[in-house]
Amino acid sequence: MRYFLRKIGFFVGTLWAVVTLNFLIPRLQPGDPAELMVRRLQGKDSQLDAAQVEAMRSMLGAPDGSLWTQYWAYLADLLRGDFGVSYTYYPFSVAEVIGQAIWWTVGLVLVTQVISFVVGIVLGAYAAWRRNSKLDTVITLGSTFLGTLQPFWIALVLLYVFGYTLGWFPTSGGYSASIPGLNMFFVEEVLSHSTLPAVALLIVTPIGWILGMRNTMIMNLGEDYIRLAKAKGLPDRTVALRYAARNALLPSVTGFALALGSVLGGTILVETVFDYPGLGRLMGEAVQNKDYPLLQTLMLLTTTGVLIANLVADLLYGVLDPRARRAEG
Amino acid sequence: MARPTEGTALLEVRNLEVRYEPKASRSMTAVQDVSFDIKPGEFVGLIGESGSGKTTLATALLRLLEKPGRISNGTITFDGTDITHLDQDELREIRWRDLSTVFQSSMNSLNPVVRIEPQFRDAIEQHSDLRGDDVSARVRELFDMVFIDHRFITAFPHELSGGMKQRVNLALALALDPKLVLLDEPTTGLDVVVQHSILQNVRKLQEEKGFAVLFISHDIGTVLDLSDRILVMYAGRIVESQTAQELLREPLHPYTKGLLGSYGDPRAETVRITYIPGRPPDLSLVSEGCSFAPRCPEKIDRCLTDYPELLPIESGEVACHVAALHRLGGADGVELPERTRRFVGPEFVKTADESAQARERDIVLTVDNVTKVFEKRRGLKVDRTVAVADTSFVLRKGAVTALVGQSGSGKSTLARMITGIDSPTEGRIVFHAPDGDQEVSSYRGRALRNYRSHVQMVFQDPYSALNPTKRLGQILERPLINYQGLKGDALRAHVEELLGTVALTPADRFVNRYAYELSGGQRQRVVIARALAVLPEVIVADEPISSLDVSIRAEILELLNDLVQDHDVGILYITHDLLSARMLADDVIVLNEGRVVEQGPALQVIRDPQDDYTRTLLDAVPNPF
Amino acid sequence: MRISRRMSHTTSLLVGGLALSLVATGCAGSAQDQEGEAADGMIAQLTFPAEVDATVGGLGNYNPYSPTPLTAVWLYEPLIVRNNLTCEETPWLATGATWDGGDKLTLDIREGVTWSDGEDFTAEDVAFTMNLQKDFPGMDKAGLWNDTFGAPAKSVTADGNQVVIEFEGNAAAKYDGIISTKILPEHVYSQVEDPTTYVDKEPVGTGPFEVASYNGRRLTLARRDDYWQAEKIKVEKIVQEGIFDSSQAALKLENGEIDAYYGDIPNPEKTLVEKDPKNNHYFYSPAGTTVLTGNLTQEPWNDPKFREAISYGMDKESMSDKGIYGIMAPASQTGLKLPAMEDLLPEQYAGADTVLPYDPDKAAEMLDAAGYEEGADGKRTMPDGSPLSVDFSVQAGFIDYEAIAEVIADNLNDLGVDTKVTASAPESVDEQKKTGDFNAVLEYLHGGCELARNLGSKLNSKQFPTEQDIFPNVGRYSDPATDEAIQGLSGATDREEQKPYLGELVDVMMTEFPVTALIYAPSRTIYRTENAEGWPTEDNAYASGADDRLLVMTNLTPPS
Amino acid sequence: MTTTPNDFMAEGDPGQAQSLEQVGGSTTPDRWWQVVWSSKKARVGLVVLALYVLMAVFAPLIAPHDPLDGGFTPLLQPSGEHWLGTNTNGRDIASQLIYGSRVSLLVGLFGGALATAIALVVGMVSGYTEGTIVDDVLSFVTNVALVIPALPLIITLVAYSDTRGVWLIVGIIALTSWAGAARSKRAQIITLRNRDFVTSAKFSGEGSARIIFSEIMPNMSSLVVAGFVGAATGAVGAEAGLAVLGLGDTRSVSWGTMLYQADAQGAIQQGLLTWIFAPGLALAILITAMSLINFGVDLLSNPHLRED
Repeated sequence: MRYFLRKIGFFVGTLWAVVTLNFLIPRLQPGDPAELMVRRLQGKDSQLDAAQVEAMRSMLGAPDGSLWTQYWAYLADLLRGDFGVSYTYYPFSVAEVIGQAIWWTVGLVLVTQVISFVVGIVLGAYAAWRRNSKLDTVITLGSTFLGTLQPFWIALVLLYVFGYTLGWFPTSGGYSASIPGLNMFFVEEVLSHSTLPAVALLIVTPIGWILGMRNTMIMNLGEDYIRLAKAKGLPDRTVALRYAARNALLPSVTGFALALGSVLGGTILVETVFDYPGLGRLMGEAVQNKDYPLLQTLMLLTTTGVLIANLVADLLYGVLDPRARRAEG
Repeated sequence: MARPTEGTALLEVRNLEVRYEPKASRSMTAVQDVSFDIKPGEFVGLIGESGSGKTTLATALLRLLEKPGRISNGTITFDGTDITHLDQDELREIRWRDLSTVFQSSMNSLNPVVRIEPQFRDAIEQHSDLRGDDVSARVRELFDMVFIDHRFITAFPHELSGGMKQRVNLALALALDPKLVLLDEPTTGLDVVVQHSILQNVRKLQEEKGFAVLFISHDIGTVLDLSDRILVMYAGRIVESQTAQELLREPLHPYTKGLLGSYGDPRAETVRITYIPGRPPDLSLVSEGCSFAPRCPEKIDRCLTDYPELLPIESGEVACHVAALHRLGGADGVELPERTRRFVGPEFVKTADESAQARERDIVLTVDNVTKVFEKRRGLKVDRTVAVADTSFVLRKGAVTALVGQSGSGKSTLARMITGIDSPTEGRIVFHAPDGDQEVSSYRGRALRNYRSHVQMVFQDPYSALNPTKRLGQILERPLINYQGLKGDALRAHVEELLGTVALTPADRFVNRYAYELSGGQRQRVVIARALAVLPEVIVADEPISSLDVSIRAEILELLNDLVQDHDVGILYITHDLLSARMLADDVIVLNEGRVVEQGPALQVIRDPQDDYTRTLLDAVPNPF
Repeated sequence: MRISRRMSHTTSLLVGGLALSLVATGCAGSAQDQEGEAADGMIAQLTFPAEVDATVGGLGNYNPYSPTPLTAVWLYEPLIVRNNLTCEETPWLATGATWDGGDKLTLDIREGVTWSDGEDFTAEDVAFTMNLQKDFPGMDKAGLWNDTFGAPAKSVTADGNQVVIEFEGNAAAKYDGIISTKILPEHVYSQVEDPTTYVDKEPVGTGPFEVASYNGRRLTLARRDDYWQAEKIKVEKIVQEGIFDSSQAALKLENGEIDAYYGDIPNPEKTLVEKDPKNNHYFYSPAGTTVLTGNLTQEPWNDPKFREAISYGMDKESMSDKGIYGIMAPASQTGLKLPAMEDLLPEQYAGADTVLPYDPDKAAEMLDAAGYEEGADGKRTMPDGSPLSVDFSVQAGFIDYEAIAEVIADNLNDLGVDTKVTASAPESVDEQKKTGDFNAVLEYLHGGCELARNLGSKLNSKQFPTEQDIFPNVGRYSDPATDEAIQGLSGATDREEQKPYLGELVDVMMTEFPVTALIYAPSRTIYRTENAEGWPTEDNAYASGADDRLLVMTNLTPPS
Repeated sequence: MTTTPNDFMAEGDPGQAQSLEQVGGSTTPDRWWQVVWSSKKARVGLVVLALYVLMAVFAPLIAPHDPLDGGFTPLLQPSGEHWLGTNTNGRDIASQLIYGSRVSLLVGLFGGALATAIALVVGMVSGYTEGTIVDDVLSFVTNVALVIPALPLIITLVAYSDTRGVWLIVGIIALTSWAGAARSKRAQIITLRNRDFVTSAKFSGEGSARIIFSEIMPNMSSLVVAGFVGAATGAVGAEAGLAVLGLGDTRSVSWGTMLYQADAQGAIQQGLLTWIFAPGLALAILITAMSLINFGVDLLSNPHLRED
């Protein structure tokens, strides 16, 4: 009981700290959202028109009261599930805005993460099994080099080469002329529009999985149960997959859960470059426009995502590793 | 037994050499010129200290050597097939069906994420025609052979106790009725009683099924108990091969004698055990002559220059110039040491009289009806574990009290309470300090620190008890600085004195050494020196010799005994080993599941055990005599 | 094998899930876009980037009073278009506006205009819109009902085809705001509870286009045949799609995927024009002036002599080269956009002479004369011998400002004025402007047509920034005589009346150097003539392309 | 993601005990630098890194021009005079590239060191006091720091700061990147603090601070080194990322700011490919070199990975 209370307490405490930071950090920044909105509409270096700022302020309902009362109101709203109205997308509520964007990111992230995870695991396992072979060297060195490239840089190169010079893929947006829905045209458009952002994300991500998998697998290959499996005269495939890879997969799988939780924030640059209508771009806009309600909710979403991912990783570990099951009892 | 004849052997090893050739460090020859045979159905023991190359040899026989190790010379012929250079696919045919194994530390040799049955199934299906329920039936049969409940067939490895896992491994090794089973220290790390029963089980099965066994161990007692024939390995070579009876009757190699000398009969009025001084050679250095010569009490000049060949002598084989000259003649003017079956080396002797005096000394610490209960919450349930129940005893100045029991008997919990790390749930532990009695559990902060200048600890594993990043001088300085405020020359002088006390001389050669540069015995001396630094009244020694090689255990026991005599220290000696308890202790307390089952003068308890549990413990002590 | 099979299964699940989830987001928009053949003399389609820099999926809103309507140009129209470049007025929904003193404005409302749903547009709609701004201050972008720049309105009444606005005092300076008010249909918006939060999904406007489809990303607008000046609109269809940064936009323009872009594309000459001189063009009209503003309450900026001296010590050509590829000309110190506003120039100043030349020697002499002497280390000191230093705050990320700041720093350091540039977040610079805690900044002097609100407020002591707002007088220039002139200027209702007051302001600029004009700041239009001609150009500078899109639209014709 | 639970293994763990047995018990354990150097990959990485360091130290001698001298004709293509051409501001790209190594290395060195220092103190104290309120508080802070999305936090923090200097970047990168390392150090110290030598230090009368930093910490050198290399690698990348977002110190010459300016000023469209490719590549090679070194460092905590 104490164990669970502790765990829940930690969860709630962390959530509270995150919520509070989410509240404080944007407010510690200089800049007035109304001014920024007007500036955005007028151009970045314009002279602010006082009347417009006034109008904007009155429309957005500038935060009133002390920081303290704002904070309590914010907490109360959160508890009610009211995330407020986005400044950028006024008069739409933050929930509506995120509701529109989230599926794009979830789709993009899920697909790229799953692909990179699978590719990473397979390559990593293979590199470990054929350790010190040419292929191992190529895989580890190649993925290291690719992994160090700046995602934004890759995005630019892809955009230039495949989007414009070769014209193979559309360069911006999530779709173009089609009507969203379950029709072939739309699905085709979504797939073709997602290709470049997905590739930009894919080039950098598998490196972690490759190296992580390779290292754990190499370590596992030195374990007694692998030696015993070899002594048992089992085929290499069985030893590699059922014994070595199966065990080496454990830390990676929980790592994967964590990565899924935290990756939402990591697509800002790529989504922005490709004008992809997902949460990353939204986050970029929210930061730029001091869209407190949107920014707060997005940060809350990502941090809650990470927290839940942590929890899921814990649980998953219990499911995947029989040793953990008893320990958690 | 005569030298095995060609053709009848199941396993023939000829001139086997295994080299480790790492890129970064010096290469070394871990196994050198090893030749032996195992006949069908023969139970062969292979004995050697840690580092003697026995595990490397086993790995080479199984063809599981990995880089940088490789078989650099010689042949291995198994069942008529030369397997020295077979490729993995060809080896797969032989593996497990004919040649199976149980590894050292086989706690980890079961795949932790797969249930037990599939781990049997894959091996069985790989090598036989059994499928489906037939496999399950076979697994049940195997479980019966090793006395494990069938419900564990579907368990995960971690759900089994260490002993059970090892039985499962044994069952797994026998799954396909192999011709040869290689047991590499299969019971290391297990409790003495469990060890004993598993090994008896092995021997019984071997006799029933008629498979051959190569049994590798560092414990000559166990090997003698079980084996038909024994190979003794030292520094990568076989130095002696004899049948068990012959070896016991007349050990040929001085090293074998040394190993045998480390056993004594705990029931005797006066017990003598010997130890082999020094340490095994560094195999990465090329040495001349007999590699045992530096530690050998019988060595002659020739030993320093020529390596002795393994020669057939009487019923066995030995690689020793002296033994050969004694028995085969040809001494021709060489002055030979006296022919003996004992190891003529340092010796530790304990008489019953000494103990009687010690039992009259002043009490320094009283353990009074102490109970310790651990509570662990699991969800809504509370697990209460009684680690120690209603235990009382005293520690006296200049006397040794042994706390004997299996793991889990509550020995270590008592030690933790006595040293102030834990406090008792009930009862009191009173320290009779010079300035009045004080309850140990009342010490906090500075007082606790001060208390520890009176009570010190010696740990089981000297490898982990010494900080690997510190020089010995630094390690010994700290308690002197902290408790006695010594500085400068006085400090240095005192450190050297301490090193001298534990016979690490000349001290200046050791002051700047790191722990890894020392042998296990030397390390344990440093640990003892550190405990001595603060002139404690009590030393709690938690299994101080169990991680050391048999051949040097007596050396540490002797040192501890000297401390008791010379420094008037009271020792609480924690052990599972009744022999060593008898060697060191004046009083013996036998603990079982947290309760004292028997208590009294050491010799009395051992000679005339009142409790069944004590008898079980006594039975488990390997006794080759 | 196992792995790959599992993966493909997962992938197909994901794709399915993705598609499913998107069904929920589907909304608005119905027609597929097909390139149609244009009728004779017509343009089939023009493609622009999305107007707002933030759109998500189906959350479309056309309410022109929301901060980010999907389009703010083509649906709802203003009363009069006063173009940003020449300040010429083009009657739009109003055929004229007459001041009666500074406190009463009468608007003549155009007749024969219909809303896109067929209803007639009337003066009632105008009065309704303006009165709505009273009830909902969030809509009051002109400051009609409050006291920013002039007295608040007292009443707005429709009378036949006229709308009369009465003010509590002189409100002449509100003129620009009033005439650009976007007029809403009363028959729609009177049903709306709160027009500031109203999501206008089916817009009813008077504009030249109506919404044909919106699919969450691509907005298609179709030409209205019944538009009141339909004969001037040659474009059948407008497609607006996508938010592009400069690289994306440049590439899109290069490929002919969009017809115009109004943002910054570095070096358009080299990036675009050189690649296709026939079709690719740009028109950067001066929208205002980039100025160097010293904090006049701090040393050394409190000394007009210093300000004057360094005005000659800065290489504006180089700033233009480095900051904006030499496209914009060095600016006139008068604060007026020249030559577009040449006719407003007081007689004693000839246009060309008001652009101060780069003359470091003269600057050095003037500094010497003012007592800022050069020490042994080559650094000048204050007249009292204390160290002289200038610390620049430049908005990090404003590439052109950063380039300009570097030139200034180099120039001033060459002069012996120890100058340091600190790049800070734009918001931090704004904060510094508010608190006055800065030494010097680069900022913008708006060149709009309401000079009292632009040049005037830069010099008005009532326009110091506050903790709350960045009012324009960032440098804190304060002079009662100037304040009076500004008061007069903002009360004057026609150009001739304004001129003498303006002359005084220009005089202050030229002698007091409250800010130093550097180069003109552009309003950018980068466009292609493949599909349409008639964009404003250097030679035919009839409007600012970016700010006066409605006006430009009436000038576009198919390529000849 | 090269961190695996087994990274927490210290020297002297079972893995090494095993190898000791094979080796015969008496050879000196390899010092950490020997182990690192034994990896071919790490050697290549170290050599490349050394070249970068030389380039940074001797930048004034190597670079043909002053990187901030905007007096050249803008937009020159590569030539003998301007190896990589000039940018839109009339600056020599090659000189900027050479001087740019200074910022990257500086940020890597100090950002990595600071992050490692924070991680060490927090992780060690927290791990050593496991189960107490001190640990709860520190773990809590660590966990919060771990779950807060770093990029928005960095952006926010940078935006809040008035000035943008290299030191600000160093500080902010350190502040946002220590948590993971702190957690792994906490985990390791938990395994280490129950070692007998720690208990014996207590019996030798040592205080907690001394036990943590003098007894335990030296045993974690591999983790510290690995943590530092990892953190430094991250810092180099983060500096570039920040600069690319326009949040760098625009007055200093770094590869990140070069990339940012090149992108913002349309280097690709204007055909100035060297301007955008050179810094990207220089950065990628540096980070690759550091990652290669990490291969060597991984060997410390994971003896199985050793190449022999």
